[in-house]
Amino acid sequence: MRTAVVVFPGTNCERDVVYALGVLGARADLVWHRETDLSSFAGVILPGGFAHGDYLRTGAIARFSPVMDSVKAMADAGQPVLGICNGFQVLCEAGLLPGALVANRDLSFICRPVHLRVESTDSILTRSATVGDVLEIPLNSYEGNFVVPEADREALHTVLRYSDAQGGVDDDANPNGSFHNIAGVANRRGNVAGVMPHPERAVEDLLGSTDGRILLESYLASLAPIHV
Amino acid sequence: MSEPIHRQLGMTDGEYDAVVGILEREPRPAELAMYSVMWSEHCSYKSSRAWLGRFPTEAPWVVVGPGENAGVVDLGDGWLAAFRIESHNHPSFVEPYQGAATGVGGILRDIFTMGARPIAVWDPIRFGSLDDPKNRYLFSGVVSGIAGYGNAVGVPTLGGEVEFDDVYAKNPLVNVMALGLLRREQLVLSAASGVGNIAVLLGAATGRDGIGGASILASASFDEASAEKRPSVQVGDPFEEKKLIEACLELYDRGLVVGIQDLGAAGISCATSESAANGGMGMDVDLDRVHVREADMTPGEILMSESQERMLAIVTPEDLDVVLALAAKWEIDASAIGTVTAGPQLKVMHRGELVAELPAASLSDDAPLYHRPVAVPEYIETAWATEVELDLRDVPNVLLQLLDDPAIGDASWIYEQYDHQLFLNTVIGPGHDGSLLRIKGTDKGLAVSTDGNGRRCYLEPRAGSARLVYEAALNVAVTGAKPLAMVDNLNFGNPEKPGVMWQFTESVEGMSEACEALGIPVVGGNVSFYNETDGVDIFPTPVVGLLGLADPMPQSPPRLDRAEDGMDLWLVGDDERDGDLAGSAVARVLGAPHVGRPASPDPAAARSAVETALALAHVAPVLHDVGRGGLAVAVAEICIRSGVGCDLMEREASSWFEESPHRLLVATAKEDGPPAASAKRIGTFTGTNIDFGTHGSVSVADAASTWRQAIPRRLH
Amino acid sequence: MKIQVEITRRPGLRDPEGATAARALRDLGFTSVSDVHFGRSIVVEVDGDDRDQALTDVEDMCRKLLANPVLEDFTVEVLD
Amino acid sequence: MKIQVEITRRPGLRDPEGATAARALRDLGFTSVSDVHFGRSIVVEVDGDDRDQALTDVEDMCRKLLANPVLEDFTVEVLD
Ligand SMILES: Nc1ncnc2c1ncn2[C@@H]1O[C@H](COP(=O)(O)OP(=O)(O)O)[C@@H](O)[C@H]1O
Ligand SMILES: [Mg+2]
Repeated sequence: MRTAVVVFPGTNCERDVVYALGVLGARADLVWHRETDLSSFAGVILPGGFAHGDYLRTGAIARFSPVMDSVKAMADAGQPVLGICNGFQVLCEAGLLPGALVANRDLSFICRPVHLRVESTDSILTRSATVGDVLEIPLNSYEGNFVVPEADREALHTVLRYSDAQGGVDDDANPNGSFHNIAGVANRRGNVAGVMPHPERAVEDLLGSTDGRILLESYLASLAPIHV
Repeated sequence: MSEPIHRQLGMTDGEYDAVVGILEREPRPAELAMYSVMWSEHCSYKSSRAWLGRFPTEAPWVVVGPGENAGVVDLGDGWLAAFRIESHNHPSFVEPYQGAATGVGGILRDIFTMGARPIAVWDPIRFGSLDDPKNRYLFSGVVSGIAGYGNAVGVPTLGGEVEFDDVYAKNPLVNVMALGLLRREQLVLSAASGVGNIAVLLGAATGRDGIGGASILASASFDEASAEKRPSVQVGDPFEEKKLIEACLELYDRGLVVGIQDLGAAGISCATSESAANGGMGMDVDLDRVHVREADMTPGEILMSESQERMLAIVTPEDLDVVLALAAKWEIDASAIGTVTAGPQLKVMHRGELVAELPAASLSDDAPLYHRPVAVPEYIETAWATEVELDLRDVPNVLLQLLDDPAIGDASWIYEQYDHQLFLNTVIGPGHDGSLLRIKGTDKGLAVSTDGNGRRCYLEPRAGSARLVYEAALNVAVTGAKPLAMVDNLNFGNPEKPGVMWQFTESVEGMSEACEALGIPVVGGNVSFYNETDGVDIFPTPVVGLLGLADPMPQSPPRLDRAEDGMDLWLVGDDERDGDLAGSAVARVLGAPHVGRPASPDPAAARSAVETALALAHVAPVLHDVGRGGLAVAVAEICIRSGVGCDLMEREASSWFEESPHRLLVATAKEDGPPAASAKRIGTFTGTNIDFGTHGSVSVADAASTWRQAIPRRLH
Repeated sequence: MKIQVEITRRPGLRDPEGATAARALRDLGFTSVSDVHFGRSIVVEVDGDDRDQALTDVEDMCRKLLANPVLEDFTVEVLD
Repeated sequence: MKIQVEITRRPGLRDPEGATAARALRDLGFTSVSDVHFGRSIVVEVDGDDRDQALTDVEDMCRKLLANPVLEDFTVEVLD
């Protein structure tokens, strides 16, 4: 049960994702964005980076890559589709997730660990966690500020929110101005999820935190057909 | 009344005559342009070359020493590290974002030219005081430029340095160091070989960027007229560079290149002549084949353009199609622009016309070499005859003033804008002494520290420069890494002034002596002269970048945030010296006259400090070198980061701030006793105050908020 | 032919660049500034000389790629 | 009063964003696209109703903050 890790020109976290899944004992392969056949994979991850330089709008050009038809097909088939950071932006641009990500409130890039509170476990990103869990995971983005038009707010399926170390969710715990402190969302069905911070950067004690494991383990546990 | 063209290009009459001598005729315009840039200070090192030979450069682990694009050292088990440092000072003053961004792009090309994947960047940077809005603009622009380019190109920035002093107000210093990792069999060099092999230009289209930029920006002093040079700003494209990195690494993996050279100053003319000359060959170049951004470019413009993100690969004719297909896969442009010849001539054609024909090697080998006059500058005598007088009795208050200094305060405003975790190697990132990266799949770690101190070097260039090497060595040693090799960036004023040349020669001598004392070879560097504005030179500001190897890497390397209530605090190293307030941070922060003679470092003490650190790095929870601001700041840094107070033993007030070299702070559990034979207990971690006994105390909370706000409060 | 595209953020959605610029301008002493909105303006050069065709094409480019319908509105016009 | 600012990259300077967008548009089938240039358009809302004063102020804002004189040119006009 292999995972495809999609590489767009400008993607840079692809090897980190493969490595982190390897630490958890899972296998993943890099797939160039011009591939069109993902049928041999049980799930797909769109990793972080700067696809197409983030020019125009982050994720805008990437959503037209040939591989995206297969990604959509997997999403429709209920297979796990996970976007991390830039991958989250691509999924929003592609219409697989609601909303969009714009420049951080303070207009500067933010690279530091943040706390996330688990809001829902009905997703491939959080199914192994417990609502209320607080995870410490590195954030690393300039356009991480989640916005969503009025019309889509009601149906929003929030899975992770920025919080303080105790799980308190307020403005002080919001690093980038995201609507409702949202750090991760999923589609209704829960099989397509996007998360702004980088779970793959938190799987080893040596590098400071292992809190990302539960998110990647949730993804891995979803590789079997999911039942909703 | 117009000046002869060679002078407008910054060439002396004597240099012009030398060109005529080589060619045995008057040069054509394009040829003159090529010589003017290749013989500029920036490219030819004509004022410094005579002295750089002083550096020790050899050691059994040196694979490639100075002269190539980057130095390369052997890490064992088939792994090599490539690293290099560069300055982008003048371009960053003209346009801070693009100047810094293209500085990052350029240094990365030096690394992947060697066959290495770039894995980390460091950014030692210097500006005028943040009280002036112009300096705030330059500082924040440079930091966003480094972030913008480094993050997008996908190479983490793991640390650096920052200083503020008005001597840098109109001449900020932006140095960037990069490190790459490669397997031994991946090493590639620049030399072109094989008659009939093809030179392929890869990457961005050639436009009118920064034409003559190298000679104009790096070799001439700045004055108000520099505003007119602004259109020559180069715009960087990290996305293009990212594709170029991946394409080149795949070319190497598949054994498709014979040699490769990045395009920097003087663009195509430099890359073609250097790769031909390094291989003892010649080259025929056809400018009509170059993919250009604007249709009507002159041959001189195409040859001299400094458009970023371009590489020149030498490939065999059989492989050409595969190489072009691979470039297409990575979505970069590629064109075959030249053919390797038996030489020695470099011949350049444009629209069927010969625009240049000259001996390829003459651009580098025949460059002028100057033995500029050297004399002790006038300020030295007075400075050395004067003692530093400071009232340091109010220890807590002086400490708070130091923590509020933006060069000592928390640098996280800077480094949180940088991705410093990508590649999952960062064991110790910015905010500690040296950075530490693991090498996956091995027990090894690589440590790096960059260090400079212009104020001390101004007062004593030899001792000051030697200390940089010792400080960097200690900074890497506290992570458990043994100093392995060094690069240096020599930022100086106008070399035509004998006093500046004295600062320069003394500095090279000081660094060389220290490198010899620790057995550290210098494997590369960069010289940036003419850092002066309106006739005033910057402080002599050499910056060293030191690489260390931890083998094995400590399981749990010391960190500043691991002190706990009840632990003892120990000081290792000579504590009884005089003369260590001259050029110190406390003298600057309290506004004392910039005088005194900094005492010389002690090679034996330096060696012993490094050895002690290496041993303790495997056992001590906290191990910190004593640097800027002396003991008081070093203790406060541990307390702030660990969130615990410290009861300190009585000592003379000034000794809290003196910057004596070769000293370490160690925290250990009470039952562990002294960490080293020479260690002296100076305190115990406890409570919520940093308590200086009869000198008073300051709460950790106050110290922390002052320290955290030092940069942000000046920007907002 | 050059076609000018103006892209603006939809009303009601946050514009961090605009908000920051407004604050910075007031700090600089331009106290009369009440609000600032950031948009993008893009010039697309297309071959051919059928203006209507060009406009239709560029509108299509906007819907597909240049603008994000979730966030942005756009207008296009032919430049002379 | 609303003042429209148009900021364009100075001629001759590289525009990587425009070049990338042009490539993407051609990939999408808009093969007639020969070039794309990116600029910024900013609307500044100012209090008061002296049009000339407002224009002078906004020009000043451009020079001081909104545009980067090294890389960009700008024009301002009053929107109705
Ligand atoms: N310009 C910068 N970029 C990134 N990190 C920086 C910068 N300036 C300082 N830092 C980080 O802040 C920490 C403290 O810097 P410094 O006081 O120069 O260290 P030291 O005195 O130990 O050499 C270091 O870890 C350094 O990497
Ligand atoms: Mg240190």
